[in-house]
Amino acid sequence: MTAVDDRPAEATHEVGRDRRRKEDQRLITGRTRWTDNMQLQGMLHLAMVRSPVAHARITGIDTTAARESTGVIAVLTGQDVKDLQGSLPCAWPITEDQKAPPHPAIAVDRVAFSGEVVAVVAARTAAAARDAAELVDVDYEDLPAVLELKAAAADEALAHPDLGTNRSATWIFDSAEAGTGGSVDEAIRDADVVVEREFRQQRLIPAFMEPRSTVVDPTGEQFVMWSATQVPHILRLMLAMTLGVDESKVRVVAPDVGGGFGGKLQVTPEEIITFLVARHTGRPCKWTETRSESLLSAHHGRDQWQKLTLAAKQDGTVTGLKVELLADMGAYLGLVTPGVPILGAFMFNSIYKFPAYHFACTNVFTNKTWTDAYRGAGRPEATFAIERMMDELAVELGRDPMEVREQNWITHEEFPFTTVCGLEYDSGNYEAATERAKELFGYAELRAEQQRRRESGDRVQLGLGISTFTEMCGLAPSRVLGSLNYGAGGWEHASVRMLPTGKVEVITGSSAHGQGHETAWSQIVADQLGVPFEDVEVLHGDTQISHKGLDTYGSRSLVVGGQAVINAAKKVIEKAKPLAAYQLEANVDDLEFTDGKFTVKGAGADQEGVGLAGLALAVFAAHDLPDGMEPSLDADATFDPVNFSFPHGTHLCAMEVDTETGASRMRSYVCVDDIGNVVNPLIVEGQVHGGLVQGIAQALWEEAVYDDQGTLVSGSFVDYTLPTTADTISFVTDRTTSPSTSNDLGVKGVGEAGCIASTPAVVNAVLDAIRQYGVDDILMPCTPERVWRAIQHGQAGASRPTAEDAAGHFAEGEPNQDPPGPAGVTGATTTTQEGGQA
Amino acid sequence: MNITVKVDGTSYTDEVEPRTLLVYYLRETLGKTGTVVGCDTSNCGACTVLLDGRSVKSCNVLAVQADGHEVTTIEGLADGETLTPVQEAFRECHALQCGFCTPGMIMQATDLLATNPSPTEDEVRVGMEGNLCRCTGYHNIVKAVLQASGQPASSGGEQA
Amino acid sequence: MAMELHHTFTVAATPEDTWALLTDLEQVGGCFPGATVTSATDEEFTGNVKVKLGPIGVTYQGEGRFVERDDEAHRAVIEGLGKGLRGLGNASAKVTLQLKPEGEGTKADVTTSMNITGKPAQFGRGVMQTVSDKLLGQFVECIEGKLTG
Amino acid sequence: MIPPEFDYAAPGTVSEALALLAEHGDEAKVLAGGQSLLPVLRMRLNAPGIVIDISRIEEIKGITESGDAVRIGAGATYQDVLDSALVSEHLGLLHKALTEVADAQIRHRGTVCGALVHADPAGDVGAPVLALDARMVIQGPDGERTVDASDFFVDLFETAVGEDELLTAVEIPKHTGWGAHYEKFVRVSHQWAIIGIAAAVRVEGGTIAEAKVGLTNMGSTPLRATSVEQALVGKEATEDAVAEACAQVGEGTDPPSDLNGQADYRKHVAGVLTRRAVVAAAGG
Repeated sequence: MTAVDDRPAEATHEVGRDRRRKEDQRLITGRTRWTDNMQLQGMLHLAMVRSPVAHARITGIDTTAARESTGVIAVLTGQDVKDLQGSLPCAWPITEDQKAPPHPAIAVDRVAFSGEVVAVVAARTAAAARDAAELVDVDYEDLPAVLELKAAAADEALAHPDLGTNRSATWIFDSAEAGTGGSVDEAIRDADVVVEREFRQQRLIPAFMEPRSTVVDPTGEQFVMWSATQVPHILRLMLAMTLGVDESKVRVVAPDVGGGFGGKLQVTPEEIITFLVARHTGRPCKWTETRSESLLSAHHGRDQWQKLTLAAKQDGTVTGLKVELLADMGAYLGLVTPGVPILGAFMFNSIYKFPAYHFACTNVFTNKTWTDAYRGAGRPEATFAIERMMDELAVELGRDPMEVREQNWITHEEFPFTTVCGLEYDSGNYEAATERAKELFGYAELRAEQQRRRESGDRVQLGLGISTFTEMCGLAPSRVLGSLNYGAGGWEHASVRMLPTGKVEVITGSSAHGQGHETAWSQIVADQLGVPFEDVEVLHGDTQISHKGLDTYGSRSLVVGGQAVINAAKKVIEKAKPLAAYQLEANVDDLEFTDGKFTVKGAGADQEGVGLAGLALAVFAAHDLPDGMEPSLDADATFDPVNFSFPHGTHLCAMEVDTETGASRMRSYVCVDDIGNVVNPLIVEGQVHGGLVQGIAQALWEEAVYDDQGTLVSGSFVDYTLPTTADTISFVTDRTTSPSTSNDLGVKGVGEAGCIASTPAVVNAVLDAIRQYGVDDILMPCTPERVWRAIQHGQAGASRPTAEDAAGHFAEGEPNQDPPGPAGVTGATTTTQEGGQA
Repeated sequence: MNITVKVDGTSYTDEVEPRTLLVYYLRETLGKTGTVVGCDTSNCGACTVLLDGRSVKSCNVLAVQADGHEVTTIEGLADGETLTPVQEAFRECHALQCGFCTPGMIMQATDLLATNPSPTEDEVRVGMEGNLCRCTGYHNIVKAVLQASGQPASSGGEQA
Repeated sequence: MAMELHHTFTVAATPEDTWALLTDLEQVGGCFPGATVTSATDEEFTGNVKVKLGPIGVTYQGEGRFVERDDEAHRAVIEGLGKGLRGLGNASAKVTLQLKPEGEGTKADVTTSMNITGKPAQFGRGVMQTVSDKLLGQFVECIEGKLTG
Repeated sequence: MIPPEFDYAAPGTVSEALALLAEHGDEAKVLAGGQSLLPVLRMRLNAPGIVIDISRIEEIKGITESGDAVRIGAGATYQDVLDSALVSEHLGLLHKALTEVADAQIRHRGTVCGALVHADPAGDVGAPVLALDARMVIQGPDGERTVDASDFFVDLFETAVGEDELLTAVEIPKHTGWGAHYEKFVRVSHQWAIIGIAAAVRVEGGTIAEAKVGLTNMGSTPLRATSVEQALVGKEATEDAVAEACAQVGEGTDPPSDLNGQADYRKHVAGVLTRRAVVAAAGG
């Protein structure tokens, strides 16, 4: 059932071709339409006044000087809008008893994180607004801030005193209770080997390149909002629900959007505020953030403590996995904040056949910027943890880490496979992807070199890291989302319009911001309707054009939105069929449609048939249609998937570690992904490359760091260290193909794969390079200093790791080093039980 | 204060505040919105333009400093529909996704190739270090710059 | 970010004389680099601090007061709270003084700590940490100078 | 972000610039390339009354030979210096260090003298200039004076240049035939130096005859590692021979502790990188 074959299925068709993107001509010549490019007559510019403190009561705001400043039209504070602004939406309450504070767009009497908006200034120019914003005089009375996740979980101070606790909700899945597997506690009790580890997912910042920007024009019948958002449809709905405006009076446009990575999957305070100020002043308003504002206040990602306990037999067979998470929500719950860790709940077991599984996650408030979706959302956390654990198990058993994985993964004959979480993996072939990856990587040769370097005591040690991952993407069957209390469905909408000239307009509810939908959808429709690629125009990102949709996130566009496009195209053909039959004077049942033409079965190859373009023109004229036929070929479709899709792959990374300085350098990176069939290999590879670097950056470079006052000190690109060309390498990528069975194209999502898979491959490689020095973990990002200290520590601590010196988890004096916490969770411990104790 | 700047071949004279950054002059006064602002610390390079033929970050230059000088932006590269080799290579190699960093990338690559017409992959990587991209992982950007230089893409490529 | 600096020195004057000088808020407040004391009473003072260091030039406006003062034990805690002009965020400093007789003179223990929030803390490689260290160092030096000079 | 309002003047001569400085006192900021000043203004961490742009002053442009030295005018950008044959031939260390400054775009605008006056301890220019025994040419109301590099860097962001003065040039003695290396340690390439080691050595017959070592970001100013320099003299230009001399380079320094490394780590890495820089400079 699995075809391991890299060639496009039908080379003559559009799907599978490496088409150059339609989007690019504008983007490479500067003819772009970013939200910040908008200039409307009489437009006002907004500047936000933000709290410099993490937690405080607002005891007074004096806006006099700001109001009197040149060019200032309005200054609004929380008091001014408290009855108008509603509470920002959270669409994913994960439990019935979830606790959450109200989430005002402008803080009214208390701020809960540094960067929270306390007032807004509207002025004739951006400079005047910024000047006046500095004149707003706010008095704060400091409240105790809780910044560290474990301290917050122990309620050492309260992020929101009124809630009485920092614990928002605890969400549990247990395979024994669910009937999908056995009892983990029993598995641990009966295990020959128990590996227990604690990992830290550091806080990250999506750092899309286009800073957020919002323009609201209140001057027409509708409020028109342009926004740099991934989710124009959701935004429109939420504006209506939050502000009490009729949905029909709001139009949201996502024009050119410069990246998102989950960071623009949000309904932001600033969008609400811009709307309120536009309504208040009656004039178009624009807010564009600065980069430092973006890093400070656009939602962050990840930020978890993960404790894992893995049970196995002496022969390496895994028998159970227990996952206990603390997840930092930050100060508020954003659109899907509480659900992000839950998206990982069913992925810790990954590609392995765990017979028993337990997952428990507690969501915790702190006085920091709130977290929410960031590329992968839940799944990178899961993949990291399990792939680190498989390495730890291998070390424990003295086995090759790949061999231990092979022993435990689902073999290709076993698909479809129902996991211990109850998910049905439709297709996959881990053996094939791994074999290809090893071949491209030169696994055996690199292992030999590693051995040579170890033996010669080379200053530069080599490490090999593995990540054999899967993920669930293509959010998702609506009934599943419903069972998880998610506030929306997982369907997607599309329309296909046949224009009289034979050109085709495709309207899609997924809203692209760099993914190349215009190109990919054109390829799909060209094949479906047999029209030239160039004749397809894809429209999206405007709720007045694309009235219905659930937007772009979670690697869903192609697997859900693409299928909706196919369904709409099929309907067009069905609608055209009676007219074609009428014109060909044939029976509808005798027609066949190929390459854009209806022909009569069995009437020979030389028949002319009728083309879709001709039929579109005939429908437009409507002079001569079959009786009762509606003069339209246009069709809509809304598609609700039956399952997630489960891409997988094998990623191999070789890292060189300079043992004298701790600096590491990537030597090579190979990934072989299986994402099913591929519409456009060029775009797919681009998605993989970009994902890889974001995931590698988590392993090596990026971290949002707060100081002890709750100020984000990695608050500009000087200190939030994104990698550059000079820090990265060219990758070797390839694919194997196990078509998905849950959509017509046989495709799986690819938008997040690279980011999900790469982080553990890199960290495993760094560790593999220096394990001989007694190192078994390093906090991310693996900075030179951390690596160096781990080596020093490991060497000093001889061979027996204890809870404390496990892994430099708690390097004193380093930023963001949570000490062994009040929650009482210890660091890494490994216990090997002799068999027969059970 | 009054400045005269030649931008993409046209001379402009305008009154600007001394504090106006060149990038805002280009975007807001001249409507040259192809050049974008991605950060406030001159790290990201999205605003890169050529000033008297050399690449600069236009967020880190005052408009008044450009008085009497010549600026080329992304909008001044193509000759009608005819793209420059760098632009062509960016499209051909899929060196852009969201496209926000692209103007800066193309301008910096243009400068790089003007001074080093046949760079190695390492030279491209170091030469482009002042421009951040969040979508592409740089792989295809590096490939595009090499391709624009008329050299075959080096090792490491995709689909090995 | 928070900084703390501990400093000990001895003065050739009696604890009483030293105490008198150290509890003169105008003198103590004025010792902070770039500070101008605009008004001072026995209990509190107001003023501003202009931090000017290379490219950085920021001004804080604020007030200081005793939060603890034990004239018998020669121990005092002075707190200063500055609000940054132009929306900079806040800076606060806490100075803990303890005098003890030592031979003919006095041994002074001075612990100073400083907190900075907002923009200056957010930007630039933790340079503000170094800046604050330096400011605190100069502050204590000034006090020492006034007492020993 | 948009800088706060300021006045702007672009004097055509040094004396005009000095007159403006005298007039405006501490309200004035001097701008040459502006690559350090503008980010600070955009962050609004300063609000000068006037910005004095010296980039249009012809008399301080250019890179010339000046007896035993190469004179780099205050108008010379990093790129001008990198392109200078005089610098390549006689000041290999400076050339190597400048290739590591920020990125190409910044190097096209920023100036060597501007960086020296800015005196950021993490900047890449101070250490090589200090190591090469440069002389700073400063003009003020009382005329011109020359300050040795060793007396130039006073403290964090603080130099011997007074509020009413301008650094108009730096004169760096030729080090023709010296081997040189600048080792910059960063996590990502566009970062400021976590630390940097500037090393120049003159090797005679396989032995180090003279050595000069400057340190970036190992204290509040660029530092000169004189004891290392002395210890290197007479050593064979091999890794083993120089290792001991270099290992203690951090002794007595007071490097910062920040997101990129604690002080003790910086000291350790400085020892490793000094060894490597010296060996590389010696052609090893």
